[in-house]
Amino acid sequence: MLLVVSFALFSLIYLAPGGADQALAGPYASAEQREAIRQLYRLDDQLLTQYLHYLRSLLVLDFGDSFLTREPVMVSLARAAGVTVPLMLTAWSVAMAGGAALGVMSALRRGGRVDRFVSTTVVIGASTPLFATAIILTWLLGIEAGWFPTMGSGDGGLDTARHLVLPALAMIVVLLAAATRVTRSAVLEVLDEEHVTFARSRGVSPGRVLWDDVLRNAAVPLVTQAGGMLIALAGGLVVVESVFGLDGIGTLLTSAIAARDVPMIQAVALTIAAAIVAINFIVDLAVFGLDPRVRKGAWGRG
Amino acid sequence: ACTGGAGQSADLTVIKMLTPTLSSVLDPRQSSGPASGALLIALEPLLRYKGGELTPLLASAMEVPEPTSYVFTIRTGVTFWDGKPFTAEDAAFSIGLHVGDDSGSVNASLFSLVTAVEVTAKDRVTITLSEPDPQFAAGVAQIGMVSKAFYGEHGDKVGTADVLNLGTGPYKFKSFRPARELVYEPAAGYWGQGDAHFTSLTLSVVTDEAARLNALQSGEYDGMFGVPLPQVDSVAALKSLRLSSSPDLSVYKFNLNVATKPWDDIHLRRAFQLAVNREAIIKGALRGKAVLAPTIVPETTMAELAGEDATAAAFAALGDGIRFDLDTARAELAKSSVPGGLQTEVLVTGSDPTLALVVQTAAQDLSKIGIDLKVREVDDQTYYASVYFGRKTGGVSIDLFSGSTPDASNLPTYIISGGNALTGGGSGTNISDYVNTRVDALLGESRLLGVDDPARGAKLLEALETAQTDVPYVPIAFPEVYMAARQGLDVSTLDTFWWLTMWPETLAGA
Amino acid sequence: MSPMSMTIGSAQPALAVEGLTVHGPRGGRTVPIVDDIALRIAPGEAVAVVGESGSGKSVTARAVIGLLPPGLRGDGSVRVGGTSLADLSAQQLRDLRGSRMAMVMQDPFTTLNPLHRVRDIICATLRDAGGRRLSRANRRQEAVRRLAEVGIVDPAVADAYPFELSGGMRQRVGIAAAIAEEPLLLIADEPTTALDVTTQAEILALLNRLRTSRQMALLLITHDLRVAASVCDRVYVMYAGQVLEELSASRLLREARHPYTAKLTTADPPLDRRVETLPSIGGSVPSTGSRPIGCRFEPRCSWSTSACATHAIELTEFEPGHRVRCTRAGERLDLAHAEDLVAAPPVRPASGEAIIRVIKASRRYGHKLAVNAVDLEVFAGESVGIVGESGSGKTSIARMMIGLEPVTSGSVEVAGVDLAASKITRADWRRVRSTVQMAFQDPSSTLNPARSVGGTVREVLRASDVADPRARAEELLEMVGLDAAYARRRPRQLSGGERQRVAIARALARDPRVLLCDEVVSALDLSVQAHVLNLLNSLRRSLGISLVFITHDLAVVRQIADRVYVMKSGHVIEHGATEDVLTNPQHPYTRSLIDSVPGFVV
Amino acid sequence: MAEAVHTGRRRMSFAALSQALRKALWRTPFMVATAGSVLAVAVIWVLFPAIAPHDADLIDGSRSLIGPDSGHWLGTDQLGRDVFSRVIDGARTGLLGPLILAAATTAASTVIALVAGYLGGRVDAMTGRIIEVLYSVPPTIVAIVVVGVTGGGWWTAIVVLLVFGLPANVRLARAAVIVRARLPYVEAARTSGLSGVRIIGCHLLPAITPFVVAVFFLTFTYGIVDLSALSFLGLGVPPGAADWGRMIAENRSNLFQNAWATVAPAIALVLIAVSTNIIGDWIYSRYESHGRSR
Ligand SMILES: Nc1ncnc2c1ncn2[C@@H]1O[C@H](COP(=O)(O)OP(=O)(O)OP(=O)(O)O)[C@@H](O)[C@H]1O
Ligand SMILES: Nc1ncnc2c1ncn2[C@@H]1O[C@H](COP(=O)(O)OP(=O)(O)OP(=O)(O)O)[C@@H](O)[C@H]1O
Ligand SMILES: [Mg+2]
Ligand SMILES: [Mg+2]
Repeated sequence: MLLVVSFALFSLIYLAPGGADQALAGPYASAEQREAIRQLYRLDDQLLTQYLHYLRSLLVLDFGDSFLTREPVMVSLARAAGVTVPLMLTAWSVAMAGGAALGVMSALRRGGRVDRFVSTTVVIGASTPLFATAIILTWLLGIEAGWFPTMGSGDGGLDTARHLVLPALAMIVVLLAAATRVTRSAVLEVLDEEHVTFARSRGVSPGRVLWDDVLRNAAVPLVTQAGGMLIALAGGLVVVESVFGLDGIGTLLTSAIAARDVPMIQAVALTIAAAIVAINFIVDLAVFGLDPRVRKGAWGRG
Repeated sequence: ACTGGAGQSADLTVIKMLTPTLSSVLDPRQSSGPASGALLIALEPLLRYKGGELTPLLASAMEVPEPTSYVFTIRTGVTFWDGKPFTAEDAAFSIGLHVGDDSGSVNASLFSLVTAVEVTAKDRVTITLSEPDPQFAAGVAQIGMVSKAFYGEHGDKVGTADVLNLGTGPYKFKSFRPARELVYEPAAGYWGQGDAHFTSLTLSVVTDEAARLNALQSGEYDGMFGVPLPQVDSVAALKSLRLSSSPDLSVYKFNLNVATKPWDDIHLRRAFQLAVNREAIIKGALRGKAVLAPTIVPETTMAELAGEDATAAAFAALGDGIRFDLDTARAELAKSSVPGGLQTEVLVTGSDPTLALVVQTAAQDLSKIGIDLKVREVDDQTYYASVYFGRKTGGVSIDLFSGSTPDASNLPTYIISGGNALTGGGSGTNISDYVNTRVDALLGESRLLGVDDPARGAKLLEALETAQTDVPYVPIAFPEVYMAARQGLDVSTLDTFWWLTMWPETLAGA
Repeated sequence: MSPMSMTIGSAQPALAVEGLTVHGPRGGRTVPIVDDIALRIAPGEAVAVVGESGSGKSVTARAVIGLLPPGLRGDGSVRVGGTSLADLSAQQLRDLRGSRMAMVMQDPFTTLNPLHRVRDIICATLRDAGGRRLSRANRRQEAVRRLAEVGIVDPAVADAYPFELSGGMRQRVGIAAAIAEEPLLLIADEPTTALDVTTQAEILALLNRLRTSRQMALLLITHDLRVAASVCDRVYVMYAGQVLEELSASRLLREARHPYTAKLTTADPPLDRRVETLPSIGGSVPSTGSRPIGCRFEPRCSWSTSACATHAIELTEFEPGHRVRCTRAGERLDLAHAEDLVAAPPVRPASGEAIIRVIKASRRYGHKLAVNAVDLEVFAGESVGIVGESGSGKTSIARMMIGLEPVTSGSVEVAGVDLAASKITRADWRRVRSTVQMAFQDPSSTLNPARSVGGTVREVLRASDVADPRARAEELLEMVGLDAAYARRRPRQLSGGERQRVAIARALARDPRVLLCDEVVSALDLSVQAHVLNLLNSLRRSLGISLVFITHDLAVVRQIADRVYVMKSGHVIEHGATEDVLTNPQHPYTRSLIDSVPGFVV
Repeated sequence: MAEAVHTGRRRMSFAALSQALRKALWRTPFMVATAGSVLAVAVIWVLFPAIAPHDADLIDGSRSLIGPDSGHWLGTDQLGRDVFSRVIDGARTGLLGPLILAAATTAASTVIALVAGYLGGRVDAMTGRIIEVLYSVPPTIVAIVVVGVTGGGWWTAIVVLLVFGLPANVRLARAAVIVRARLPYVEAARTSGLSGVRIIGCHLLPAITPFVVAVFFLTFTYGIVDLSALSFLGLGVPPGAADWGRMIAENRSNLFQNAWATVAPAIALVLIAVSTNIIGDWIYSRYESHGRSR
C-alpha cells in the first residue's frame, strides 16, 4: 500500500503544472536559471527514473532533504509531528473517552430525555463542518472570552498546551459526536443480547453487568471504529492547522504541495500512510486482546 | 509580549511582529523583497537603504569609476558574531553567490549583468558589469553579507534551522522555523555603534487571514508589516493598533499578451482597456486603499527622477487615454477581429485574494461589451508557470507586480523592455511579450545616464508613453502599503522598502 | 436485610403467581400481553408452561424473575418461597435472583458472555466467607466441581471460552451458572429448542436430575407437548396471553378438556405410526391488541357457542388439579385424541428411473467436509426424508441438488444434467429448474416483503413463459388452500403457515417433478404445521410429484416420508423405508436418535 | 371483472398510500419534520433563485461591507454584493455538489455492492480487496493533495471524494446485500429461474432501498461538510462563486464590518448539513430496527 501511495503521488506531482524550480528560483527567474535548478534536482528525468532513484534512497532509509528548507525531511517532519501528534492524540483520546461516556449514558437511558438531548447534540456536532466549529470556538473562547490563544503552536511546554486547547477542542467536538454515536449503538446492541439478561437473572450486580457484560462487549466495535476515526481526523487536520496557524503535518503537507517539494510531499504522505497502517495494526491488536474469539481464531489459523 | 514595567514605550523590549513572508532558508540566495527584511538586520549589506538614500554600511565607500564598474571599499573592524573579521573575500563571496544562471539565487536577476567580482585589494572589491545599470547599487543593498568560511564549513546546510547563518548585524539569529518564525537576540560585541534595542525580536508569518487578525487582536503580536488591503479596515478597527500607510512601488495590471491571438489585435486590447472600470475596482476590491494607475510606475516615484511638473503633465495625458468608456470600448471591439466579444479564463492565485476580487469587478463591466472573463483560482506554482514562465493563458492575465528596487526604472525594465519578453528569451516578467524597438532604445539610453540625471526620467516617461499607445498592459492601481503596530512602536516612517532599512531602529523610534 | 435470613417452611410454594398482567406497547397503544396469570409450583415440582408462539410464555417468565424488557410493565403478585417480590428493594430483589430463583434461556449461543471464560461465568456471583469474589484458583476449582455436576467432567472446559463449546455444552454451562447459588426455583425458557434431539434429551434428563437431587422447583417453558408430558408433573397451557388449562402432565395428551389443548395434542404428529391426515386448527393466533373479548380461542373453536364470543371466561376447576377456561368443559364434546386418528395406507415402493441421482457427492467449506460422499436417489412420485442432527449436512445436500451450492466432488444428476459439471448450458439450467424446486425453512423471509403474494407467484410464471400468469397464479394459490383474494396481500399480512403455503405455490409454479422442503415446518406452530404437512401429502397425491423432506423431527418424517436417509457429520449412515428405519434402526446413532424422543417407546 | 378488480385495487392502494402517508407524518418526530422543512426551503432556493431580492453577483464597490438594512437584509460583502441573495444563490453549489456526490456515490456503491454481493466468489473477493485498501485512506487528505497539486477545482474534488468515499459505502452496502442475497426469497428467485438482472433489480434492490436512501442522505451530509471544507481552503469552487464555504473564508476577516457575511452562510451550511443528517439517521434507524425485528 505504501508503494502504491508513493508512486501515485510521484506521478501526480510529475504531471502537475509548475515545479520546484519555480518555487526555488522565484518569479523573476529566467529560463536558464530554472533549467539549472532542474538539472540539480534531476527534475527533468523520466518519471520512472526519478521514481526508481527515489526508491533506491528509500531503501537505505534516506528520505532526502527538502528542496525548500534544505533540511532532511525527517527533521521537518519530526518538528511538525511534535505539534500534530499531541494534538491528534489529545483530541482523539478525550473524544473517545467522552464519547464513550456519553454514548453509554444515553444508551442506558434509551429514549429518555438525556438520550434525546445527547442524540440531537451529537447530530449537530457531527454535521457541523470542522472549520465552522473551529471558527466558532476561536470567536467564543479565544476572542470574546480571551481564555485561550487562537493562533500558533506556542513556545513549548505549558504554552504549547495552552495553544493546542482550541484546535483540540474543535476536533473533539466533531469526533465526540462520532464516538458517542458508535458507542450508543454498540451498547444498545449489547444491551439487547441475552447474556446481559442472563447475568441479571443471576443477580450479578448492575455495576458488574455494566462493566463485564455490556461495556466489554461494546468495546470491541468501539475499538474497531476508533482507529477509523483517528484516520478520519487526519482529513480535518489541514483545516484545523490552517485556521489556528499551527505548524503541524497538515501545514507541512500543504506548503510542500505549494512548493512542489517532492521529497517533503512524499515523506508526509508516506508518514500518513504508515500511520494509517500502524493505527489499523494497533486496532487489530487491541481487538485481538479484547476478543477471545478473534484471538483463538487467529491461533487456530496460525 | 510586553516585558512589563512602567508601561512606557521604552519598556517594549521584547516584540513580535507579523510579516507577510519569511523564506524557508536563512540564505540571501533564497530571499528577496520583504522576505529579505528578516535577513538584512542580521546579515548586513554593503550599502544600507536609509531615508530614501543608499548609505555605506559594511562598505565604507562605493566608487563608480565608469558606469560598468563598481568599487567597494570594505569597512575595517567589522566582525562576524563569532568574532572573525569581515573581509573583502567574504564580500566578494557573498555577491558571487547571486551571479550566474546556475547560482540558484532568487536575486540572480539583479546581478545578471555582472561579469566579474574580484578582490582587487585587501579591502577592495571590484564588480564589473557588461552594461551600465543604474539600479545596481540598489541591488547590492538587497543582499546580506555572509561568511565564506561559514559557508565552506556547512555547505548546503547553511540557513537551515539547525545551522542558521553567520552575519555581522546587531541582531543575531536565535531560532528559526522555516517560513514561519524567526527569533533574534542581540549580538554581543556588535561592531557598530549602538546596541540592539530589543532584547528579543520575533518575526512571524501567519498565512490564514483570520488567524492573523485574531492574533493581532489578542495582543499576541505587536504589529504587522504589509497589512493586506482587504484586512486594513479590520486592523484599523483594533483599538490597540496604529496604522500607517505609504505608497507602494507596485502595480495591479492586466496583461494582454500581444503574441497571443486574438489579443494581438490592438482594437481588442483598446476595447478591453476602455471597459475596465478602475475606479470601481479601487473602491470595492481594493477598499479605496489604492491610487488610480495611469501607467505602470507610481507618480511619486517618477517625480523624484523626472521632476514634478514634467511627471504630472505626462501622467495627466496618460490618464486621459485610458478612461472608462463603454461606448468607445464597444466601438473598438466592433473594429477588432472578434467583434462579438469572447470568453477567456483569467488565473488568479489563492495567496493574493485581492486578484480575484479585481478580476471579478472588472469582469462585470467587461461582460457588458461582450468580453467574458472567468476566474480560476490556482496555486502559486501553477500561476507562476502559466503567467510568468510560460504563456499558458488565453492571453489575458492579471498580476500585482512589485518593484524590487526603489528606482523609477525598476518597473519599466521588467515590464516593458523587450529583453524581458519570453519571446526574446528573457525572464518573462514582460508578461505581454511586448517588444517595441523604440521603447527598448529609450530604456537603453536611459541606462547610460547618471542615476540622478533628470534626463533619465524624461526618457523613461517617453518609454511609458510609447508603450501605452500599444496597450500591452492595462494598469489598474497602485496599492498603498500599510503597517500596523501597537502604541510605542513607530511604523509611521516605514514605507514599502522597509525591508531594506534597519527597521528595528525605526520601530524603536530611534 | 438479606432474604437469606427469612425462614421458609416447606409448605410454602416455591413460586406463587397471582393475577400477573403485563402491558406492552403495540402500534402506539399500550395493550395487555399476558392477562391475569396464576401459577403455583411446589418445591421440587416440575411444571410446564406450553403454548404456541406468541402466547406470552417468555413474557411471563421474565415477569416472574423481574426482568421484563424495557417498555413492558407488569402488575400482580409474585411470591418466591413466600417472599413477595413487590415488597423487596432493588438490592434485595437482586440478591434473590440467583440465590432463590434463576433462569436458563433458550439460545445457548447467546446467553453466555463471549468474552468470559467458563469458570468466570459460573462463579460470577459466588462469594467466599468474607463476601469477596473468589480467587482465580478457587474459581477454577469451584467451576470444575459444578461442571461435573451438570455432566461435564473435562476440567479443561472451565478455562474455555463459550464459543469453543458445542451447543449442548454451553447449555450445561448455562445451567451450572444458573444454579450456582442453589436456587429454589429454576425457570427454563425453552432450554432445548435450539439443541439436537439427542442433546435435548440429555439436558432434560439433567434438569430432572437436578430437580430431584436438590428439591429445586422447575418451571419449564416449552412448546413441545411431549416434553411437557414426559418431564413435568403439571402443565399450564397458555394461549393468547391467558392460561386456558391447568392439568397434571399425565392427562395432557389424553384427557385435556379444553378444545384448544385437545386439538393441539392431535395436531402433534405421532411418532409411532403414520396417519391419513393430521387434524389441524383453522385460523391463527390473534395478535396482542386484537384479541377477542370473550374466549380467546373462540374464533378458531368448532365447539363455540354464541356466549363464548361475548363473555370473558373464567378459569374453573373441572376436577381437582384440573382447571379449564371453557364454558363447555363439563360437557362431553367429541374431542378427538391422538389414538383416534385413522392410520394411513401402507406405502408402495417407488419404481422407474431416478429423477435425482446423487453419487458420492461431497461439499467442502474451507477445512470442513459438510457433505461427505453421499449417495442419494429420488424416484418419481416418492417422498424422501432426510433426518439428522444439526450441522449434519442436510441443508447442504439439498442446496447442492438445486444448484445453489457447488459440488466439491462426486456428481449430482438432476434430470440427466450433472450439476457438478464445470459448464452447464442455459437449456440445461432450464431443465433443472423445471425439475426441482425448493421451499425454505424461515417463513418470515421466504417471501419478498415488497411484493404481493400474486406478484411473487406470477413473476416465476412469467419466467417460465406461462400463457396466462394471472389465472394460473390464482389456480396455484387455490391449490395450496389459499383464496384467490390472497393474491393481493403482502407477506406481512399473512401468518407463518400461510407464507409457507405461498412459498410452496411459488415452487409449484414451475411445475417441478421434485419439491425440496428444507425444514419447512420446524418454525411453525403445531396447529399450522399440521396444515402444511397435510398440504404436502395431498399435493403429492394429486400432482404425483416427489418430495425431498428435510427435518430433524422424526415424528414429522414418519408422517411424510416413504423412504428416509439418516445423516450424521456429512455421511448418510442409514437409509431405507421409513417404517423399517424407525421401527428397526440398524445404526446405533439412529437408535439413539429415536430413543431421545421423549415419551416414545419403540 | 378484470376492470373492477383493477380499479378496486387502485382505490385501495391509494387509500393505503394516503393512510400510510398520514401515519408517517403523524409519527414523524419533531426534529425530522424541522429538518425536512429546512431542506424544503433549500430546495426552493435552488429551484427558484429568482426569489433572491438582488442579483447575487452584482458588484457595487460603493456599497461594500455595509451592515443589514432594509435594502440588504443581511448587508453586503466586500464587493458590495447582497449577502442574503448570495446565501440563496449559494444553495445551488451548496446542494448541487453534495447531491451529485451523494447520487453518484450511492448509485455506484449500490451497483457495485449488488453485483459483487450477488455474484459472490472471485468478483466479490476482488472488490473486497480493493475496497479494503482504499477504505483506510482519508478522502479529504487525498482531495487536498490532488486538488492542490493539479489545481483541478470543484469537479476534481467531487471525483476524488467520490472515489475515496466509495469504499466506505460499498462496504456497508455490500454487507447489507450479502445478508440479503442469502435470504430464502432471493434464493428462491434464483432457483425458480429468474434472471440475475431481475433478481438484483426486483428483489435485492428493494430490500436494501431504505438502506440506500439512508446512505444517500448521510453521504450528502458528508458531501456538504467535505466540499465546503475544500471550498473554505480555496480548493473548491472558483472565486466569486456564491458558495457557502468560500463565502465564509472570504468574509472571515471582515467580521467586524459585517458579521452576517460570514455568519449567514455558516448558518445555512450547518442547518442543511444537520437536516440531511437527521433525516438520514432517522431513515437508517428505522431501517435498522426493521432489520432487527425481522
Ligand atoms: N419487548 C416487547 N415489546 C412489545 N411487545 C412484546 C415485547 N416482548 C414480547 N412482546 C409481545 O408479547 C407477546 C408474547 O411474547 P412471548 O415472547 O412471551 O411469546 P412466547 O410465548 O414466549 O413465544 P415463543 O414461543 O415464540 O417464544 C408477543 O406477541 C410479542 O409480540
Ligand atoms: N456457507 C457455509 N460456509 C461454511 N460452512 C458452512 C456453510 N454452510 C454450512 N456450513 C457448515 O457445514 C455443515 C453442514 O451444514 P448444513 O447447513 O448442511 O447442516 P444441516 O444438517 O442443515 O444443519 P441444521 O439442522 O442446523 O440446519 C455445518 O457444520 C455448517 O457449519
Ligand atoms: Mg419465548
Ligand atoms: Mg439446515
